[in-house]
Amino acid sequence: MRLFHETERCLKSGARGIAVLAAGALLATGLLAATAATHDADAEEAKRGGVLRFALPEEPLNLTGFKISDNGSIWAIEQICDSLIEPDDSGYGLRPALAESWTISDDGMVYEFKLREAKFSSGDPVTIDDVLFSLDQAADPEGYLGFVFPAMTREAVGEHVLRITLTEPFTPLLSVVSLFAAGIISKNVYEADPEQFGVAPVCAGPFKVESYERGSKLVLLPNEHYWDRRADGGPAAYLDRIEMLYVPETNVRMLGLKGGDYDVVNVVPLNQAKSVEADPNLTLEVSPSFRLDYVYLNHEAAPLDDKRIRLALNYAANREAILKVVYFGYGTIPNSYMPIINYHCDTVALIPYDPAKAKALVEEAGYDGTAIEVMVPSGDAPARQAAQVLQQGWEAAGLTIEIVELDVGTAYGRTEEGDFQAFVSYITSDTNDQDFLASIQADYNVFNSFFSAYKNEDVVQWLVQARQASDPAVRAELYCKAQQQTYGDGYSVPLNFKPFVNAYANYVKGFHNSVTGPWWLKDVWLDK
Amino acid sequence: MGTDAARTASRRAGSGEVVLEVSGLVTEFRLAHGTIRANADVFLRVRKGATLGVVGESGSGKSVLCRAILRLIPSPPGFVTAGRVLFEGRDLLTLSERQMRRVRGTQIKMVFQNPMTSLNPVWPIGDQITEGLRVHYGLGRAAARRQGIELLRQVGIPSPEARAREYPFQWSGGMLQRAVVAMAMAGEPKLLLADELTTALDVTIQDQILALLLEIQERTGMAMVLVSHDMAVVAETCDEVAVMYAGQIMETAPTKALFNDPKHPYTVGLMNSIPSVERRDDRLLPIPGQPPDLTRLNPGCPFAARCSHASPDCAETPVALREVGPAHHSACLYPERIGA
Amino acid sequence: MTALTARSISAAFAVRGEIGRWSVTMKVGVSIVGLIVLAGIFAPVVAPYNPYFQDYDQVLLPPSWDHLFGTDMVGRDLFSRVIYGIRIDLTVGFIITYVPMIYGVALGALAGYFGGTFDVVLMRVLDTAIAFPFLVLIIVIIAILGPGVHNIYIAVFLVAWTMYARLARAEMLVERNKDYMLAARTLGYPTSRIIFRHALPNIINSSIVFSMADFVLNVLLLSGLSFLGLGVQPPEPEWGAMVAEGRDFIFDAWWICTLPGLAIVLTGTGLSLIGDGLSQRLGQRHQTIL
Amino acid sequence: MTRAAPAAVVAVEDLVVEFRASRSIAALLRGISARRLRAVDGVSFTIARHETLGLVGESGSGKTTLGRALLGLYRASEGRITFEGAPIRAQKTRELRALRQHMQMVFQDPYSSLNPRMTVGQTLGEVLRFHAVCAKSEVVAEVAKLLELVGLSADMAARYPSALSGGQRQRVGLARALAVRPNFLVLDEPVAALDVSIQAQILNLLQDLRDELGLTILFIAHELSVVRHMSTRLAVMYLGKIVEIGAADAIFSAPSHPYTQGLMKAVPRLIPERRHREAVLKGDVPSPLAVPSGCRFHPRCPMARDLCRAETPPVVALGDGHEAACHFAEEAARTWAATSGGATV
Repeated sequence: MRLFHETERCLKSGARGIAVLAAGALLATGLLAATAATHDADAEEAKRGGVLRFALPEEPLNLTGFKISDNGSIWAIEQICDSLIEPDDSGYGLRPALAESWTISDDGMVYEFKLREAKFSSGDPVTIDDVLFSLDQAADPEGYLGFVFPAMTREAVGEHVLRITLTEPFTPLLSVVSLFAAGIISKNVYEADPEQFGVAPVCAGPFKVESYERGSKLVLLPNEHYWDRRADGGPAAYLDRIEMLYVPETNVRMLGLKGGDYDVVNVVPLNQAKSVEADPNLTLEVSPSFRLDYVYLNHEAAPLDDKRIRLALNYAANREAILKVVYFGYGTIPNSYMPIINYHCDTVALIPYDPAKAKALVEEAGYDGTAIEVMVPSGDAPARQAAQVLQQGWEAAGLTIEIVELDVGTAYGRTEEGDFQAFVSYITSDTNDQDFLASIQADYNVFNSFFSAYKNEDVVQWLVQARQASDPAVRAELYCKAQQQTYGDGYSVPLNFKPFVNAYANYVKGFHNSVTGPWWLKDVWLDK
Repeated sequence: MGTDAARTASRRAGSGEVVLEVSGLVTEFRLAHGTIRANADVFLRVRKGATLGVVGESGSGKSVLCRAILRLIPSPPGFVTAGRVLFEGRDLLTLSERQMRRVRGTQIKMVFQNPMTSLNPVWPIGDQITEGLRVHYGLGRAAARRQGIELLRQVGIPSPEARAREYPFQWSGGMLQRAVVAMAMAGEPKLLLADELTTALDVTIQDQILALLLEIQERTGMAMVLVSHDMAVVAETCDEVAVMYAGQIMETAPTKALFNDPKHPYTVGLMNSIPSVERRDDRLLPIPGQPPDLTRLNPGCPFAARCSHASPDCAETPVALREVGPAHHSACLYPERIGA
Repeated sequence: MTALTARSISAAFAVRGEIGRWSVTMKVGVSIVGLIVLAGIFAPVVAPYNPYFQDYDQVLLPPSWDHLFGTDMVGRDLFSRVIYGIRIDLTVGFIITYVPMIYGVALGALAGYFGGTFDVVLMRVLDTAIAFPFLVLIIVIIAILGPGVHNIYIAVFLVAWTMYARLARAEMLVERNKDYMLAARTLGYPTSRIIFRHALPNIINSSIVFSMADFVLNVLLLSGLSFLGLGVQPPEPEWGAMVAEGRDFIFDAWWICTLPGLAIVLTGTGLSLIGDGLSQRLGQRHQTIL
Repeated sequence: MTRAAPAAVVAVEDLVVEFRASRSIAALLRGISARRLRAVDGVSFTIARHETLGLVGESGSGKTTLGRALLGLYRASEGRITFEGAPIRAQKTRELRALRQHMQMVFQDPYSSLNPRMTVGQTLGEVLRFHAVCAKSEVVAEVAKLLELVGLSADMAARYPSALSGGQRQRVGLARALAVRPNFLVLDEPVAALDVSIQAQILNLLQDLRDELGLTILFIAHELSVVRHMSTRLAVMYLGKIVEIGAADAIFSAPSHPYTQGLMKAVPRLIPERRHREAVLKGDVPSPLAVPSGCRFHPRCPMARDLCRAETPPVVALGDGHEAACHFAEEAARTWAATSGGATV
């Protein structure tokens, strides 16, 4: 019930989807081998100084990490607050942050993190008390993302070591600790005035807040006390100042970019991506994301309780057309019920567009004409468009389709209550392990298979085994089986692995979207 | 009432100083379906301390005349296209709007038939009376109030101090008409235009208002133009009378001469139409037919079609006022036929 | 009631060969709306393509002789969609204008005629309804009932009749005291005949004139609601929904939102002109000659 | 004041008509009853066949209310009205409908008394059809006959009221009243809104129709001269009561109530002589919500004495059905004869 409640709140923010844990043994052994010194990736000599004007469609609601789950806040907090561990540049791996190193006991039950000598933006040192306090807040079961933390005890071992003891093995712990919500905050400052902290946080990230005007902009300055320095000995951040401008209207953002009012915009509408590509002064960045656009199906609502109907929906889904007219060619036709995270299975065969097969399946199922209501979030033009393309194919297969536009909150609410048939939406992952999204969607013990009521005991078993297995090859095989089975059962109607699409002026260098969503603005510099 | 016999006599003789002289006045309304000549070549003269009655039926142009004198015709569609309106020697038609406002506020006042529409329903009556005193005479609040109450007392409102604070809906029709008269009297105008002032009133209240007007005139010597459709009211209160029909003056004369020796068939027709309270007539002698369509007047006498004395040439020959007796003018081509 | 309205309208139009005496605004308005209505009625003939068919090889084509208004993002012929949209927008607009009007006028007329407790209660209901912002109220009702045309009918009806009731009641209060109403009573006519045959044609003018403006606003309301996703659902070719769909393409495919938007503007203009013409004509009838 | 004689077409006995002032919603909820206003306060009289009873009084005297009550448009709070022996009860609509074939009304304002949305022909035709006065096929001919009766041409049937002059409208109003072939008419200020030249035409028409059709008429007016011209008998109302009634000639020659006298003196005469007198009757008619004690006329009466303030005056019979409700009716009549009587007749 509590879990449900928390998820509901996450979902209703409508943005980020589910925060996901887990970094497996693979990460521990391979990816984490890298040290923190990845900053000198730029071949060019980075220039210092300048103001970055970044136009975003969402603004922060609160800058206290464990209190929020909306994109606007996350984007900002990632620049301001460091966790013990952080995603690496690509987002697929992890790297040390405020913890300079850590050890894991052989039984996987005890983790020890060694704190770095670091300072908050206020100049005060980051102490073990701050770390304990911050993790207490993040792991609080009543908090927004408390539910992702496993049962554990946290204690200080001396002044620089944090020890976490689990009650049972939980491989994804490092991913959990890397969450924005587990960012380390100054205990004293927070306790002095928790409300004020939400607009003027004191953290140990590369930037600090200069000013925050609600509804307008957030201005960031480099944090001179940031623990990391560039190779030249200078501060990690190249920029003098960042203005994160709240520009909700898409067309205004794009016009502003073209007109030189903004240096960077994110969430570029795909129909305008081509025109950005064609602009010699602009760069279009299309980067992979942990996101899958798909149609949620309710396996308990007739006629979707019949697998043949669900498969018919998949066979009659003209994904090529959708990729062309809705996504303008950006993205990939998915062969999974999951985004492409680690352990994505490439070998699952696509269900092809086959109207004849779909029609045959519908007839075979003895479809009685029960209308299928397809919910579309109002104002979401691509979703509505996709729904209409699907509708044409599905009706050609003999199904009756009704599209209903609903407020996002209403649509999620109905989904969570199981009061729906189909819902054009998406899912994203904040962290880079397959486990949580795989389980949350296909294990009916967790959120009733993400409200789809999908039940397959085999799949559940495979997922449990995969979570506990330490061998990456074994995990990969198990996830492959789960994906093959679930996809083949017509779990959902996957539409597109949709990439992140950002655009910036050519003089903006070092901008890169991580697969989990944010970007490292400390690496960005202006070549002008 | 302290009537000064000599002064009255001089008024009757029509020898007082001329306050207002209207000559050749033409007022037209240009409407979609044609142009209406509401006043055609109107001539009239009002003397100090005397009352000119203007009688006529609805549509005869008598109300338009009053408004034209004060330049209150809505334009468009109304236009004064010719004539002069001499008030104390100045042609009002040539004044600037600013000067005209001054004239309206202080020297020529006009009162209308329906007191409810002349008074603002959401203002205390006292304030409405003092407003003019403050705007046009620059009186202070207290002084204006004192004078307003005095004016109400003069028009016969009992306990005016208390009643000045009341609103129009709290007053009866007769009292409201007194208030309207009081407003007009503020600043002692030289000329009062009373447009059907008593038409909506009961005969008893009409009696009161007429008595009030005559009393004020005796006291202040102001000139009055009394517009009415009621021949009897005019007969009792006016020194001279102008009879209007279809925008033109048919006959004008000292009251006695007009009623005792009318020189226009229309005047006669009007008098014959009225039943008498004195005696019981078996049969009235109405004027046959309907008033003419003002957009389609013939070039001659507008009354020709209804006139029992008319000759064929009446409809063709343009009419003009001609002297038919001492200060007695008629527009009839054949005044001699009357009574024959 | 509707027959009376029609009678009243035809009297207002003075159909007996008086078209020549219509004002210019009236003629232009009737021509525009007439053409639109005809196009709607003969949509299958006028529209060159199936308005629902998506041709994924023909997406986002600019206006040309093949596609007069171009095609939209899923390859549907916009001109055909705009033409079929007439059926939806004008039909829904008509229903959400005139059904509330019929009820509102009837209730207002009865309240105005009889007065008393019924009138007092009705007036308080009206005051309460008018105290809420119209659009907000409708959006709230639709949010409760769910989106879709039928719920728009209900939501608008719940709100819109009040304006007509107010108008009709006010007119009835004036008309009730006129002598011809008394004369009808002295002639022994039944009350229903007095209210609906004698009073109604005299009190309905203001409602008819208002209904024209209301009609315009209701077409816009429907478009607005569809724009917000609360109205007509995809893939129905509703103008407001088409504008909403095209909004994201305004830079590279201006025609998708512009041309359906023009259809809304044109219809609104036509109806407004008729409204102006009607108010002139109906107003004239009451003018007395100078 | 008089018992219903067999010859009487209309008999009114102790009639009271009350109106309730409108209430606020708060009063409605609290059950507070509305204030009552007595517009007609205990009136009795009869109208004999072929007689024209004139009814005069200032506005607010209740004369219009009385006229409408006779037609059953207002409910009698007390007392009774009979028409040809049958009771008029406003609440019995079916009974009334039958009676209305015989009694009709003509209104003051020719601009509001006709439905502006119906042609003259429609207005008249509706009456004929509704009351089945004639066969359906004869309606058009009957409309033409009616128009002719009131001195209009048959082609007027196609016109709307807005295309008619005031006099023509009043003729149509008259035709509508006559369409059901009534024998009793209430004329409520039928010429007050007309120009004098038209007024005379209508008055003559009314006289002709009365004689031709043998009508019995209640003629309500505020203008004494018009009433005198039309009436055989006269009733003077003041604040809901009849203060004087009798043969018209008798009252005009010897008015015996100070109020009647005041009214008569207040009428301007067609005598071209600037008047030199004060107003005859001072003040206004009091509000019917605050009726004065004793004789309700006493605050304005030039003859008022203590008795008048204390006691309601009796009805004094002055012979030949001439009655006046005044303590000093005979004295008043004598005074009148002495001062201005000579000038009047």
